[in-house]
Amino acid sequence: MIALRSELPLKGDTSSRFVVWLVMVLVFMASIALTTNAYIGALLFHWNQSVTGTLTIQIPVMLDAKDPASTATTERVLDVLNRHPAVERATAVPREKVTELLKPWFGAGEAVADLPLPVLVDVRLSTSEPSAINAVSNSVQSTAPGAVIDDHRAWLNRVIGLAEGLGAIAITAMALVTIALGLTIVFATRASLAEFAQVIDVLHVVGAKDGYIAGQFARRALVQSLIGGGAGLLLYAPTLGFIAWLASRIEPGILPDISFPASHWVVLAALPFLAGLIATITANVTVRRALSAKV
Amino acid sequence: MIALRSELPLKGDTSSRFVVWLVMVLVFMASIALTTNAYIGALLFHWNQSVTGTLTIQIPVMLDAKDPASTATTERVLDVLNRHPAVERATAVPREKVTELLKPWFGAGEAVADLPLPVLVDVRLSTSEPSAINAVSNSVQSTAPGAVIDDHRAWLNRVIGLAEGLGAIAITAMALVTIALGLTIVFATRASLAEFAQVIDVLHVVGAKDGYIAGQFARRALVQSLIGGGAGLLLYAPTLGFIAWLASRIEPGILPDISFPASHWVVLAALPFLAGLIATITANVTVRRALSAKV
Amino acid sequence: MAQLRKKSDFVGDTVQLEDVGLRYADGPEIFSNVSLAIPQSSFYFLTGPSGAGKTSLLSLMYLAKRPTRGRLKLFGDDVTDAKRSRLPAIRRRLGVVFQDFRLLEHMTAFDNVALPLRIAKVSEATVEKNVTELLKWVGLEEFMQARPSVLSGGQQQRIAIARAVVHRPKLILADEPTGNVDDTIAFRLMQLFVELHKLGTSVIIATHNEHLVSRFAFPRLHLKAGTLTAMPPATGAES
Amino acid sequence: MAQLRKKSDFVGDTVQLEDVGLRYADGPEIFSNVSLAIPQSSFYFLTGPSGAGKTSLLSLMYLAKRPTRGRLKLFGDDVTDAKRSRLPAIRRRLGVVFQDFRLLEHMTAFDNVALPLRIAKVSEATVEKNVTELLKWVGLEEFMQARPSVLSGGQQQRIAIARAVVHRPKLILADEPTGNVDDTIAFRLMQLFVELHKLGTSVIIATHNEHLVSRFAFPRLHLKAGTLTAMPPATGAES
Ligand SMILES: Nc1ncnc2c1ncn2[C@@H]1O[C@H](COP(=O)(O)OP(=O)(O)OP(=O)(O)O)[C@@H](O)[C@H]1O
Ligand SMILES: Nc1ncnc2c1ncn2[C@@H]1O[C@H](COP(=O)(O)OP(=O)(O)OP(=O)(O)O)[C@@H](O)[C@H]1O
Ligand SMILES: [Mg+2]
Ligand SMILES: [Mg+2]
Repeated sequence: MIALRSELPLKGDTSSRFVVWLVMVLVFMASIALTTNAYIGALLFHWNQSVTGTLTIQIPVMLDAKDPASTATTERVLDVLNRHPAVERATAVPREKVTELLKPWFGAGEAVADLPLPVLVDVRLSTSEPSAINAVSNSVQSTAPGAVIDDHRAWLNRVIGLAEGLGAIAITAMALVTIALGLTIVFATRASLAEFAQVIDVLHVVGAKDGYIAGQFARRALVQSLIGGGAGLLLYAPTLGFIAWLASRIEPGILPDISFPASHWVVLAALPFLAGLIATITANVTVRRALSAKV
Repeated sequence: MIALRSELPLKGDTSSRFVVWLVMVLVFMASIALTTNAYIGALLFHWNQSVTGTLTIQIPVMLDAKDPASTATTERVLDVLNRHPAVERATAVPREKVTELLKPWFGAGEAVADLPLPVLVDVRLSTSEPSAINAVSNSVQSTAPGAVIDDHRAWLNRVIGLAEGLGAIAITAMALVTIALGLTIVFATRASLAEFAQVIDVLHVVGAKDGYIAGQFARRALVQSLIGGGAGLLLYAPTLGFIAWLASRIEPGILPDISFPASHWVVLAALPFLAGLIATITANVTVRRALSAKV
Repeated sequence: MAQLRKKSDFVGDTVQLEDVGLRYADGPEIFSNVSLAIPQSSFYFLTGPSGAGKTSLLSLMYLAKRPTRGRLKLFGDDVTDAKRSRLPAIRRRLGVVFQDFRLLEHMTAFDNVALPLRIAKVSEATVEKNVTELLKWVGLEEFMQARPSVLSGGQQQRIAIARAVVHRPKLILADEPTGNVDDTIAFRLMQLFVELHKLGTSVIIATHNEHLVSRFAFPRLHLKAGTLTAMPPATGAES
Repeated sequence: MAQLRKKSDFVGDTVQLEDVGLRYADGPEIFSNVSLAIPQSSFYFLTGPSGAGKTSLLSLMYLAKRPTRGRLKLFGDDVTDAKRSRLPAIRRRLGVVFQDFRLLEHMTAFDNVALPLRIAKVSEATVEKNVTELLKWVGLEEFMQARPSVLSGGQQQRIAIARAVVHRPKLILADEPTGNVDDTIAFRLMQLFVELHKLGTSVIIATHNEHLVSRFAFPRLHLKAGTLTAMPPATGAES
C-alpha cells in the first residue's frame, strides 16, 4: 500500500507529459521501423523464394519447330536434366509461350508463326546451393554447347541490395530510437529532479532513502513510458492501415501481400514494455547519481 | 531595452526544452517530407521529360534487311513521319541496336545475323499533346498497316501512380506536422502558464498588461522554435547525406541524380521561421485566452 | 517620478467597500457585509486570528479577486465589474507585500525590486538610482545581485517590501511584512511605511504582531468570524 | 510507535558542535568556531538578527549541509563525514519546521502531515489516528483534505509544525514557527513543543519574537556576527 503511494505528482508537471509524448513518438517510430524491416525481410524472402531453385535454359538452336534435329537437341537436354540429381523437374516452354514473350518484338502477326525460335527450358532444382547450379550448368553445356543459363539472380541482387539498404536504415532508426529514449529519460528525469528539488529535500529531511526516492522516479518513468508507448502503438495501427490502403489503391499487386509472422506482432506489443524497462532503469540510475552528490 | 528584457526564465524549465525538442523533431520530419515530395516531383518530371514527345514505331515486316521491299516500306514511313508537322525527327533504329536488344532471346551467335528483324523507328515529337500522337499514329497506320506504336506511357503511368501516392503521404505528413506543432505550442504554453502561475500573478499585481505577458510567452515560444527548428535542420542535413550515400552505394544509377531547385532550399531554410511564426501566434492567442479568464 | 503620481489631485477615499462578501468556489463566505472606507493618506492595521480572511480581504483590494457580493471602489473608481483592460493602470498605483513574498526566483534581488518600475517603463537610469537607494535603506546593498533563494527569510521579506514601495504607490497593502525580521529591522521597515504615509500614501498592514500594533498609534481594523470592526489607535503609542 | 524510539536508551548530548564553521560556495564564512552541546530533553531558543545564520545553523543539524569546518555529532554519532546511507536513519529521529514551510503542494494537509510516518512505514491505522489527533490539536481538523495553497499563511505554518512533530522525534528544529500566527495560537503551538520537551524531546526554536523568548523560561543561544553566545533564561517567565 505504501509502496504504491506516490510522493511525486504523476500528472500536471511538464516533464511527465514530455516523457509521455516523446515515448509515444519514439515507440511509433520504432514500430514503423520494425515493420519496415520485417516487411523488407519478408519481401526478400518472397522474391528469393519465387526465384531460388529455378533456372531458365536457352538452347541456341535456330531451327524450325518441326525440324527433328532441334527436337533431338531439346530432348537430349531435357533427358540430361531430368536425370540430374539436383533437378526436380525440367520442362520445355511451349512454343506458344515463347511466341507470347516475343510479341513485343515481332507483333502478333502470322510472321512469328513461321519464325525459327530459340528453345527455352524451365528447370526447377531440388536445392538452391550454388554448387548444384554449377553442376547442372556444366552438364547442360556439355550436351548443348552455347546454351545460355539464367538463374534470375542478376536483377534480384540489385533489388536485394536496395532493399537491404532500406532495412539498414530501419535498423539504424531503431538504434537511434533506443538511444533517444535513454537520453529523453535521463534528461526528463534531471528536469524532474530540478522541478521537484523541494519535494526531494523534504523527503530527505523526513528520512527517505535514496532508493525510495529513485524508486518514485523510476515508477513515474515506468508509468509514463507505458502510457506513451501504448499511445504510440495506438497511433501506429491506423498509420499502418493507411499506408497499406494507399499502397493497394495505387498499384495492386506491385508489392506482394505479405502477412507478418506472429513474432512480429509480439515484438511490437512488447515495445511499450521495453520502453518501460529502459525508462525504469535509466530513471533509477539517473536519480541515484544525482542524489549521491547531496549530503 | 525594456522590450527585450524577459520576465520569464527562458531556460531551465521543462516545458521550454519540451518545445525545443519537439519543434526539432517536427521540423526534421517536415524537412524530410518536403524533400521526399520534391524528389518525387523531380523524379516524375525527369521520367516524363525523358519519355514525353518520343514514340517507338515497330513496322511489322519480317523481311530481310537487304530486301528492297522492306527498305521501301521503311523509307515510306520515315518520309511520312518527317513531313508530319508534329514530328521533329524520325530515324530508323540501326540494325545493330535491334540485334543488341534481342540478344537476351537469341544470344550473340551468328544465328541473329541472318534473322529477319522488325524495323524500329524512333520518333521525336515537337509536341506532347495526345491529339498529335493520335495524328501521327493514324498517318503511320495508313502508310504501313499493322505498325505498332508505343508512346512509353503505359509503364510510366503505373510508376507515376506509385510516386504520386508517396507524394501524398509526404504531404499528409507535412499537414500532420503543422497540426502537431500548433498543438505542442498550445499545450506547452498551457504547461508554462501553470508553471509560471506565480510569476504571472506578480506581473499582474505590478500592473503588467495582458499583451505584455502574452508577448513574453510569444517571444519565448519564438526563440524556442527557432532554436528547435535550427536543430532540426542541422539534423536533417547529415540524414539527407546519409540516405544519399546509402542510395548511391546500393544502386548507382537506379535513381537519377537530381539537383533540387533553389526554391526547395529556400523553403527548407524558412521552416524554422515558419515554426517560429506558428509558435508566436499560437502562444499569444493561448496566453490571452487563459488570462482573460482571470480578474 | 512625477509621471507616476499625476493623478494625485483626486480627492476622496482610496478604498471603499460596500457590503462586500467573498467566498472561494462553493465554500462558505469568508466574510460578508464588510463596509469600509479608507481615506487618502491614512494608515491602518488589519488584525484578526489566523484564517479570518485578512489576506483574502487584501487580495480584493489588489484586484486579484473580485468580491462575490457588494461593491468595491479604488481611488474613487468603481472596479467591481470594471473591464480587465482598465485594471493594469489601477494596479500600478498599488504596492503589495505578499505574506509569502512571491519573489521571482529567476531574477536577482535588484531586478525583483526594479520590476514595477520597468513595467511602468521608467527610464533605466531612474531605476538604477531608486532601486539602489531603497536596497540600501533596507540594509541589503550587498545582496543586490543575489538570487532570492540564497537569501535568508528576513532578507527575502525586505526585498518584497522594497518591491512594494519602489514606485511610490498611492496605496500600500502589506501582509505580515515583519513576520521574519527582528524588532530592530521591523521598526526600521515600519518607519519606511510611516514616511510614505506622511508623503500621502495610504497604508494597510495585516499583522499578528500585537507588539507592533500597540507601539504605533494607528487605528486598527479587526476581522473576526466574518465581521470587520474598526478599533481606535492604541493609547500611549508613538505615531 | 515504540519502534521509532527504540534507540531512546542512549545517553549523552543530542547535538554536539565542535569548532564548526560554514560557508556557502566561495562566499565568506557565515559563522566560525561555533561550539555547542545540546543535552537530551533540553529546550533552547536560537536568536539573532536577520541573516545572522540561524537557518544555516539549523540546516547543519538536520543534515541538509555539512559543516565546512569542525565536527558535528547527533545523538552521540559523529556525522561530520558519515556515509550518506547512514543519514536517513538519523534524520527519522528529527523533526524540522522550515521557515518557508515547504509543504508538498500536490498533497492534502493530511498527507503532508502523514509523510514522516509513511516514510517510516508506520501502519496506516496508526497514521490515521495520530495525524487526525494532531490536526485537531493545531485547530485544522476541517482542513484535513485541503491542499496547502488554499490555506492561509497561519494554517500552512501549523501544518508544517504538525508534520515536524507527528513522528515524536528526539530532536525538534523549528525555524520561526510562529511568525504567521497570532499570540493565542502561538502560545498553543509553544505548548505543543513544551509537552514534547517534557516527554524527553530536545527542542531548538529559531525566532525573532522577543515577546515569545521573554515569556518562556528557556535558555537562549544568540547568533550574531558569526559568533554564538549562550544566554540564560529570561527571568520571571513561565516554564
Ligand atoms: N484559494 C483559496 N481557496 C479556497 N479557500 C481559501 C483560499 N485561500 C484562502 N482560503 C480560505 O479562506 C480562509 C481565510 O484565508 P486567509 O488567507 O484570508 O486568512 P488570513 O486571515 O490571511 O490568515 P493568516 O493570518 O493565517 O494568514 C481560510 O480558511 C482559508 O482556508
Ligand atoms: N544557499 C545559500 N547560498 C549562499 N548564501 C546563502 C544561502 N543561504 C543563506 N545564505 C546566506 O547566509 C546568510 C545567513 O542566512 P540564514 O538564512 O542562515 O540567516 P537567518 O539567521 O536564518 O536569517 P533570517 O532571520 O532572516 O531568517 C545570509 O547572508 C544569506 O544570504
Ligand atoms: Mg494571511
Ligand atoms: Mg532564517
